[in-house]
Amino acid sequence: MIPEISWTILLPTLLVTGTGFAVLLADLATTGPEKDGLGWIGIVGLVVTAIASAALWNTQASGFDGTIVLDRYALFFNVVFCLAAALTLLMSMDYLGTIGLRSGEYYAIVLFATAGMFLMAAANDLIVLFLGLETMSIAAYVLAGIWRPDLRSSEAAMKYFLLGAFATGFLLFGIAMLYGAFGTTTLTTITAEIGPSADLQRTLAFGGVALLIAGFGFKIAAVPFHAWAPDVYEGSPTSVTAFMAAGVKAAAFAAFVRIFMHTFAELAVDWRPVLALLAVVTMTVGNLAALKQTNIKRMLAYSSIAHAGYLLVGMVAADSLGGAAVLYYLLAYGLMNTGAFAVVIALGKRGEPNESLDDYDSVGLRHPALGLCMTVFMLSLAGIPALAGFTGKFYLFSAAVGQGYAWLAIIGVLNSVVSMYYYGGVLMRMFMAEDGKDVQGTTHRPYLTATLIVTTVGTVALGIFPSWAFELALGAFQSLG
Amino acid sequence: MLADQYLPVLIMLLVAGAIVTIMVNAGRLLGPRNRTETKLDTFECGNESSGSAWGRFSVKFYLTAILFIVFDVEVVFMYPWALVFRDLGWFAMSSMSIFIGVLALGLVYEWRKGALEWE
Amino acid sequence: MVPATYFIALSVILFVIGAVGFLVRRNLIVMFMSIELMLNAANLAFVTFARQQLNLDGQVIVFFVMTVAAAEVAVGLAIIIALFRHRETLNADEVRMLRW
Amino acid sequence: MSPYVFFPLAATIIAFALGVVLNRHPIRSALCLAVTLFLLAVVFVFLDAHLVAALQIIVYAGAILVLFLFVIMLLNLEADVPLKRRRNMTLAASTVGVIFAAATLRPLFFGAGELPGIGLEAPVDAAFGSAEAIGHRLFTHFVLPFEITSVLLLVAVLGAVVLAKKRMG
Amino acid sequence: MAEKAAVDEKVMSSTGSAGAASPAERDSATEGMSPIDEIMEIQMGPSHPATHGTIKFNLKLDGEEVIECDTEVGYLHRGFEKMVEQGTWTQAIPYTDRLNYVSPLINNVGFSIAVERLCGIEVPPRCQYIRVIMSEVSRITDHLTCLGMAASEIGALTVGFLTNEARELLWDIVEAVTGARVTVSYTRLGGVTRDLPPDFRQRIGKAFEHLHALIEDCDKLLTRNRIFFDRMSGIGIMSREDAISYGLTGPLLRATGVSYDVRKSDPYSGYENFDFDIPVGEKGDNYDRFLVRFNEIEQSLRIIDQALDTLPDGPVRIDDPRFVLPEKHDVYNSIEGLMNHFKLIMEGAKVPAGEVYQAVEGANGELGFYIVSDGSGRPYRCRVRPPCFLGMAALGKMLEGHMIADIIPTFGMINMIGGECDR
Amino acid sequence: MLIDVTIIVIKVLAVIGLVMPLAGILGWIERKGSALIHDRVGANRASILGFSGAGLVNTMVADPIKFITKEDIIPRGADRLLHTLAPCINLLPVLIAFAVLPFGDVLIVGDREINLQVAPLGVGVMYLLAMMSLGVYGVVLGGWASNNRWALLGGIRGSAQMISYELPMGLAIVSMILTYNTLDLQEMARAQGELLWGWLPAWGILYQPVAFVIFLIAGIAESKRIPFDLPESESELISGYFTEYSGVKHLMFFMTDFVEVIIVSGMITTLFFGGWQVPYLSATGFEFPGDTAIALPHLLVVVLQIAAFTIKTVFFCWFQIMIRWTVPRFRYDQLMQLGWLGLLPLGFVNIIATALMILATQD
Amino acid sequence: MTAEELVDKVRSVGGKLVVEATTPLGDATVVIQREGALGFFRSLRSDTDLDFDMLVDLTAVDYLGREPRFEVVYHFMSLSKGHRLRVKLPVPSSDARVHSLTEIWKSANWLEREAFDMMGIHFDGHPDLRRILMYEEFVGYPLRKDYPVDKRQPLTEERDPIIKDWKF
Repeated sequence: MIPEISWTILLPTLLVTGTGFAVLLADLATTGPEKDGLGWIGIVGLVVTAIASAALWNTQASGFDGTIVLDRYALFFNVVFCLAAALTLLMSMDYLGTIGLRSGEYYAIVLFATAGMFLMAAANDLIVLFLGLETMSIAAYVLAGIWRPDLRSSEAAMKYFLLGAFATGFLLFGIAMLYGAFGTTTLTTITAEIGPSADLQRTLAFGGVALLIAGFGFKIAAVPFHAWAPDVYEGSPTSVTAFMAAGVKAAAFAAFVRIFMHTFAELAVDWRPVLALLAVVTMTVGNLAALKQTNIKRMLAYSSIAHAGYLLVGMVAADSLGGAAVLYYLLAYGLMNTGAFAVVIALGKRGEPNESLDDYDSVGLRHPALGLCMTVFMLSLAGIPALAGFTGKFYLFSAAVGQGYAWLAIIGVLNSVVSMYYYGGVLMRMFMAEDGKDVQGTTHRPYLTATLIVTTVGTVALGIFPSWAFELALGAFQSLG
Repeated sequence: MLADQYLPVLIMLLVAGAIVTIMVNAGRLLGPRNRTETKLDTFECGNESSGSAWGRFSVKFYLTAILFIVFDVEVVFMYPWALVFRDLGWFAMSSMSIFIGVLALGLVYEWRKGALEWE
Repeated sequence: MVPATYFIALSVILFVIGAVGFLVRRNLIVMFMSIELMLNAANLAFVTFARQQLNLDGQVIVFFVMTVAAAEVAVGLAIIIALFRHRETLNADEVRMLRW
Repeated sequence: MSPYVFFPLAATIIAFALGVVLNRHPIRSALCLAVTLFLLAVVFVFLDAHLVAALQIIVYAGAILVLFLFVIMLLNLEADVPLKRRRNMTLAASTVGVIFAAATLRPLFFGAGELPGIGLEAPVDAAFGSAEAIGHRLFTHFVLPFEITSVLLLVAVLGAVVLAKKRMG
Repeated sequence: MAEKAAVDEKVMSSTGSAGAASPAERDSATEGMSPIDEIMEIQMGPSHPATHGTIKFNLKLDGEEVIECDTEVGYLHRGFEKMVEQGTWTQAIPYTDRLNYVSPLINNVGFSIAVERLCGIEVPPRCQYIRVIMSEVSRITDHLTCLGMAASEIGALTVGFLTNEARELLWDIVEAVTGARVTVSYTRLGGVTRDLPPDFRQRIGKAFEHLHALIEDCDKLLTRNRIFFDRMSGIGIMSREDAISYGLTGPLLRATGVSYDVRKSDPYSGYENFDFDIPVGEKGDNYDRFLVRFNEIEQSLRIIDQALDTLPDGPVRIDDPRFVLPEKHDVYNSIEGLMNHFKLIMEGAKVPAGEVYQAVEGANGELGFYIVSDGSGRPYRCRVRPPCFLGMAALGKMLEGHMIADIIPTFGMINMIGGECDR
Repeated sequence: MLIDVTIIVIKVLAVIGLVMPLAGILGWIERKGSALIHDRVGANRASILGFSGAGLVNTMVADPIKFITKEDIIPRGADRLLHTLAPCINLLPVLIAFAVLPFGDVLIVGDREINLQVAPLGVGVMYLLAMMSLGVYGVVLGGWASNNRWALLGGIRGSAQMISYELPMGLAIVSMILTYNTLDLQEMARAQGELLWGWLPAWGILYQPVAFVIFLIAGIAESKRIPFDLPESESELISGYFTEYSGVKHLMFFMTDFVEVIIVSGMITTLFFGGWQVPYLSATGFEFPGDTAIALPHLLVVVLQIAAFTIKTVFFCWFQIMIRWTVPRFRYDQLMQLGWLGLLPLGFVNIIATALMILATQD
Repeated sequence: MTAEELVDKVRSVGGKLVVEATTPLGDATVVIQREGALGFFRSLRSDTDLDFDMLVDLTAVDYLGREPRFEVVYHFMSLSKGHRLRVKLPVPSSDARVHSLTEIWKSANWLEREAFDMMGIHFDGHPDLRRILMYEEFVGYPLRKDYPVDKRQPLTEERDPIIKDWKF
C-alpha cells in the first residue's frame, strides 16, 4: 500500500531543490547587499546535479507508484535544464547588479523553476506533470516581474501570468478529459489502454489531446497561442528572458514530446496534421514578424517563436530521429540563444538598456570581441553551416523528410532563409553601420564574460562535432521505449 | 445517507435564512424613516464627508491574506492526513514532516523579510 | 436519475463561460476570476468522472487543483498589486503592452 | 441526483457564472463567483465528494475569494468598460465559445457509446469520498505530487513577497 | 533611519517636489513606485470615542501606520482669557475651575497665588496647608482620570470603572470641603472660602483606605499585565532634549528622567515644608508616563498625610478689607461692612499695577498664570500657560512611525483636558 | 420519512431556539457580570409591570424592541445591496454551524434512535471550519459597503485577524483529529466517555492541553472580542466595520458576536471537555470507579447529558466574558505576531509532537 | 544666581538690544528691541551661563492706546540652572510682526500660532502659521482690546430638513 520510495529517481530533483533551499537559507542568513555568493551556491548545485544526472545515465526506473520515471530522456533534459539555469545564474550575477536588483530570492526562484522542469521531464503522471509545470510557471511569472521598479517588467509578468493561467485552464481541462477517458492520469497506464475503444471514450481522449495541444501551445509560444511572448520577452529582465527561452521552452517541449510522441503515439495519425499546421503557421508568423522589429529582445522573441515552429517540425516527424532532433535542437538553441541574450546584457547598463536595434550600430567595430560572439550566435540561429543551429535544423528537417513531410521541411528551409535577413541585419548594423552612439555596458563583468565564452564555445563545438550530442539525444529519446 | 446527513443542514439553512430575512425586513418595516442630509452622510467623526472611502489600502493586509491562503491549503492537507496517520505510520509522518518543513521555511522567510511585521 | 453526461455538460458550459469571459472582459481581476471559473469547471469534471468510475483519483486531483489555484492567486494578485503601483488602472487596454 | 434538483441547480450555477462575467463591478463579480463556488460544493456533495465539498468552501470560498475581495477593495477597482463598446471582441469570443461548447456537447449527448465507468446510479460504499479514503489515496499513490505541492506553495510565498512587499528589508 | 527617509521621501513627493535623490542611490525596491500609493487620509475626531476633550487628528495612514498626524485643537475654546478681562478679580476664579475641570482646585490655587503675589499678600499658614491638601486631592483625581481613561480606551474597561469609583470617593471629600464636586471655586484672594469640615480627618482616612484598595486592584490589573505593557512600552518615546524643547512639563517631562517639579524648584504655598519624592522615568515612553503618574498618586497621599499631621490652627483668610469680603453679619449689621462689600463686589479688589508670572504644578505640568494688572478692579490681561497644550503640540512628534492604535494611549497619557488646552 | 423530517425540524428549531435566546442572555451576563466586576448596578431600567428580572427584561425584551424600531440608515454613497446583505452573511453561517454540534447522545423513543445532533455529517468538524471561514465575508463586506474609512479599516482589520486565527484553530483541530481519529464530532464526544486509569474521564483537555490553549485564543479572536476586538475597537475605529449600521442590522452584527461566542464555547466543550459527557455517567446510569453504580432511567440520562452540554457551554461563554472585562486590547501588530509567530508554529509543533506520541505508543 | 545678577548677565549678553532690565516682584524681566532680537534669543539658548533650554510660555499683551501697542512676552526657564527670565518685545500695531523662534525652541510653534490667532502678531519664519484655537473662517483677533466681547461669528446654520422622496 505504501509506495516504494526510490531516492535514485528523485535524486536530480532533490539536488536542485535542495540547492534552492540552501540558497534561500543563505539569503536569509546574509544581510548585506552582496548576493553573488548565492549565485555561486546555485551554480555549484546545478553542476553537481548535472554530474549526478550524467552518472545515472544507465538507470531506468519508475517509482512512487509509477508517478515518476527516471530514464535517459529525463536525464538528457536534466542536463539541458542545468545548463540553462547555470548560465542564467552566471550572467545574472553581473546583470542584477547592473539594474540594481539585489534580491536573493531571484536565485532561489530560478532553482525552484528548474526543479519544476525536472519534474516535467520525468513525470509519468499527468498530475506530476501539471504540478511541475505550475511550479515552473509560477516561478517564471515571478521572475518576469521581479524587477518591480520597471513598469515593463510588471506588465510582462501580468501578461505572462494571465495567459499562462489561461493556458493552465486548458491544460487542466484536457487532463480532466483524459482522466475521464482512461480513469487514470498515469501515462504508462494510458498508453496501455489507448487504442480502439468505445466511441465516447475516444471522443474524450480527442478532446483531451486537443486541449493539451492548446495548453502546451501557449507554453511553447506556438502561433496562435504566442501573443504573450514578444511582450514578455521584452519586458522581463534580460537574464530571465534568456532563461525562459532556453529553459522554460525546453521544459514545455520535454513534456510535450513525452506525452505526444510516446504516450499518444497511437493517436499520431490524429495529431500530426494539427501539429504540422501549427508548425507552418508558427514558423512563418514568427519569422515575418521578426523582420520588422526594432527592439533586439522583441526580435529574439519572434525568432524564438519561429524556432518553436522548427521544433514542431521534428515532432511532426514522430519517430525517434525526429524526437532526437528536437532534443538536440533544444540543447543547441539553449546555448546560442542564451549567448545572444548575454550579448544584449553586455551592451546595456543601468538606466540605459540599449535594446533598440539602432543602438547596435557599429558596435562590432568598437567591441570586436562582443561582435564576434554575436556573429556566432546570429549565424547559428539563422542556421549557417558549421554552427550548432545548422546541424539542429538539419536533423529536424531531414527527420521530417524521412517521414514524408518534405513540404514541411521546404517551408522550414524557406523560413530559415527569411530569418537570415533579420539575423544578418543585426550583424550588418554591428559591423557596417557608422556613427552609432557609443554604446558601452559596465566595463568589468567577469561572470558575463564567462557566460559568453561558454556559450560561444558550446555553439561552435556543437556545430563542429554534432554527432556525439546527437547520439546522446537519440539514446535519450529511445529510452522512452 | 445523503438525506440523513445533509437534509438537516438544508433545513437549518432554511430556518436560519428565514430568521435573518425576517430580521432585516422587520427593521425596514418597523423603523421610522426620517432621512436628512446629515444623517445620510457617512460618519467621519463629525466632519463633512470627504468623499468615497473606496481608496487604496496598504498592501500589508494583503500580504497577510496571501500567507493565509498558502497556509490554509497546508492545513487542509492535514485533515485527511490526521485520519490516515495511524494506518500509514512513519510514512505519513515523514511525508508530512517534509511538507511542513518546506512551508516552515516559507514562514521563516516571511518573518525574516519583514512580511510579518506590521510596524 | 441524471447521468454523468449532464454534469460534464455543466462543466463544459462553465469552462466556456470562463474562457469567453477571459477574452471579453478587460478588467484584470475579472479576467482572473474567469480563470478560476475554468479551473472549477475542471474540478467538476474530475469529481464527476471520479464518481462515474468509482475512482478516488479525481477527488484527490481536485486537492491539487485547489492548491495550484491558491498559489496562482497569491502570485497573480501580487503581480496585479505590483502593476497597480505603477499605474492606477486595471483596465487591460490601458496597460500599454497588454493589447491582444 | 434527481433531475428536479439538478436542473434548477445547474441553471442557478450557470446564471451566477454568467454573473461573474457580465457584472460590471468586480466586487459583484466576486460575489457571484462565491455563490457559484458554493453551489458547486453542493453539486460535489451529490457526487459523493464530501471532503472535496468541504474543501471547496474552506479553500475557495473561505480563502481564495477573500483574497480577491481584498485586492478589489484595496485597489478600488472602478467598473469595467461595458461589453457593448467591445462588441466585436465579445461577438467573436462568444461565437468561438459556443462553437467549442457545441462541439464538445454534441458527442456527449448525441454521440454513440457511454462514458467509461460504472455510472452514477451505481451504489457507493459509505467511505467513498470520505476523508479517510481520500487520505489513503493522497498519501500513498499521490504522495509525490503532495510533496511537490509544498515546493509550489513555497514558490508562491516567495513570489508574493517579492512582488508585493513594499520595502524589502 | 532608512525607514524615516523613505517616509520623508514619500511625503515630499506627494506634495509635488519629487525626490531629488539620484536613481542610483534610491532603494531599488521602491524606485519607480508611485510615491503616494496606499496612503489613506482619515480624520479622527472631533466626534470620536477616543478624542474626549474634543480634538481632531488629521491622519495620513499607511495601513495601520501613522505617517503624519496633524493635531487640531480649539474645539472647546471659550475665550477664557477674554472673559477674565471682563469681570473683577474674584469673578475670575470660577472661570479657572473650568480650565482643567478634573483638578479645578489647583487652578484656583494657582490663580489666587498669582494675584496675591501682585498684591503682596501673605496668606495664613492654615490656609496654605489647606490649599496644599486640596491641590493634592485634585492631583489624585486628575491622575486617576487620566490612567482610568487611558486604560479603558485600550480596552481595560474595568480599570476605568475602578478609577472612576476611586475618584468619586475623592470628589465626595471635595464636596464636603467646598460644597461642590467639580466647579469648586474654593479659593479667594487672601484665603479660601471656608475651613475644612470638623470630621475631615475621619472622612479622608476612610476614603483613603478604600482608595488604596482600588489603586491596588488597578495596579494588579495593569502594571504587570503583558498586553498592557506591550501596548505602552516603547510607544510615544520622547527624548529628554526634545521634551525640553517642546516645553513639556509635569509627568511628560519627568517620564524622560528630568526631575523637574514646580513644587520643588519654585515652591509655593508652603510645599517646601513637605517631604516627598519626584518620581521619574527612564525612556520617556507611555509606560514611564503611566508609572510616573501612578507613583505620583502615592506621593500626593504622602503629602496629604504630612499636611494633616501638621495642620496648623488659625484663620483661613487674611484679615484685609481691601481684598477679602467682610463676614455676612458685618455686611448686614455695619455700614463699613456694607460699603466694603459693595465696593469689592461692584468695583473689585484693587490690585496694584504690575505683572507677574506664577507657576504651580498642575496635574499635567507647569500651570502658569501671567497676569497684567493696570491697577483697576479688573484684570488687564490674564494669560494661562496650559501644560497639556504644549503636550498636544508634541503629540505628532511622539507618534512618528507608530500605529493608529498607539494614538490612543499616547493621547491618553498626555491627558489633554479640553478646558485647559483650549481655554 | 415524514416523521424523520419532523424530528429534524424539531431538532433544528430546538437548537436555534436555544441559541438565539442564549445570545440575548449572554448580553445580560455581559452587562450584569461586568457591573458586578465594576461595583456598579448594571442594566436595571426596563421592566414589565415592575418586573425587571435583574436586568433580563432589558436585554431580552427592551433591547430587541428598541433595535427593531430604530431607523435603518444606509448612508449615501454606500453599496445598498451589500450593505443590507453583509449582516445577513455575517449571521447566517454561524447559525447553521450549530448543525453539527452534538448536544447529547442517542435518545431512544420507542424503537427509534434519535441522534441528538442536528446533522451527523461525516466531515463534521470540517463543516464547522467551513462555516467559520465564511464569517469573514460579513465583516469584509460590511466594512466595504459602508463607504466609510473607519468601517473599511475595521473590515480589513477584522478579516485579516479572522483569517489569521483560522489557521491556529485549524491546527488545533487537526491535533484533535489525530487524537480521536475521526472527523465526526459525535464520535469525538463519545470517545471522551472513556476513563483513563479507571477513574479519570478521558476528556480532550488531558490529551491536548496545548491545543486547548491555541483553540481558546483563536476562538476568542474569531469572535472578535477583547483582547481581540480590533475590528471594532471602539476607541480607535469607532465601531469598526459596523460603524454605519443602525437598527436591526446593527443588532445582527452584535448578535453574531455573541453567537460566535456560543459556538466557540460549544466547540471547546465538544472537543476538549467531553461534550455532553457527564463524568461516570453511561447510558444506563452512573458507574463510579470502585464498582458503585446508580441506575438511572434513559430519559433522565439524556436530560443530564443535554444539561451537561449546556452548562459547560455557558461556563465557557462566561469565561470568555470574564476575559473580556479583564485585559486590554492588543495592538494590530501584536495580534498578528501572536497569531503568526506564536500560535501557528506552536500548532505545528503540537501536531508533530502528537503524531510522534501516537507513533511511540502504537508500536 | 539671583534675579538681579541674572538681569545683569542678560544685559551684558544682549548689549544694546536690552532696553530695560528690571526685577518686578522678583521676576527677572528685560525689554528688548525687535531688530536683531533673533540673535539675542539664540544667545539666550547657547550662552552656557544662561542656558535657557525651555521656552515656557509665549504670549502677547495688547496695550491699546499706547504705541508700540503690542508686547510679545516670552517666559524662559533654564532647567539646568533653575532660573527664569521674562523677555518683553514691544511691537507697533502698524507692523505687528516678530521673528519666529521655532528653530530654537520647538514649543514656540504652537505658542506662536496661538499668539497669532488671538492677537494677530505675525511670526516671520514660522513653518505653519495658521489659526489654532479659532476656526479658519474666523475674522479678527479676539484677544485684542478692540475686539468686542459680545461679537458673534456663528459658523453653521440650522439645516437638515427631512428628505421626503428618499427611495429605499
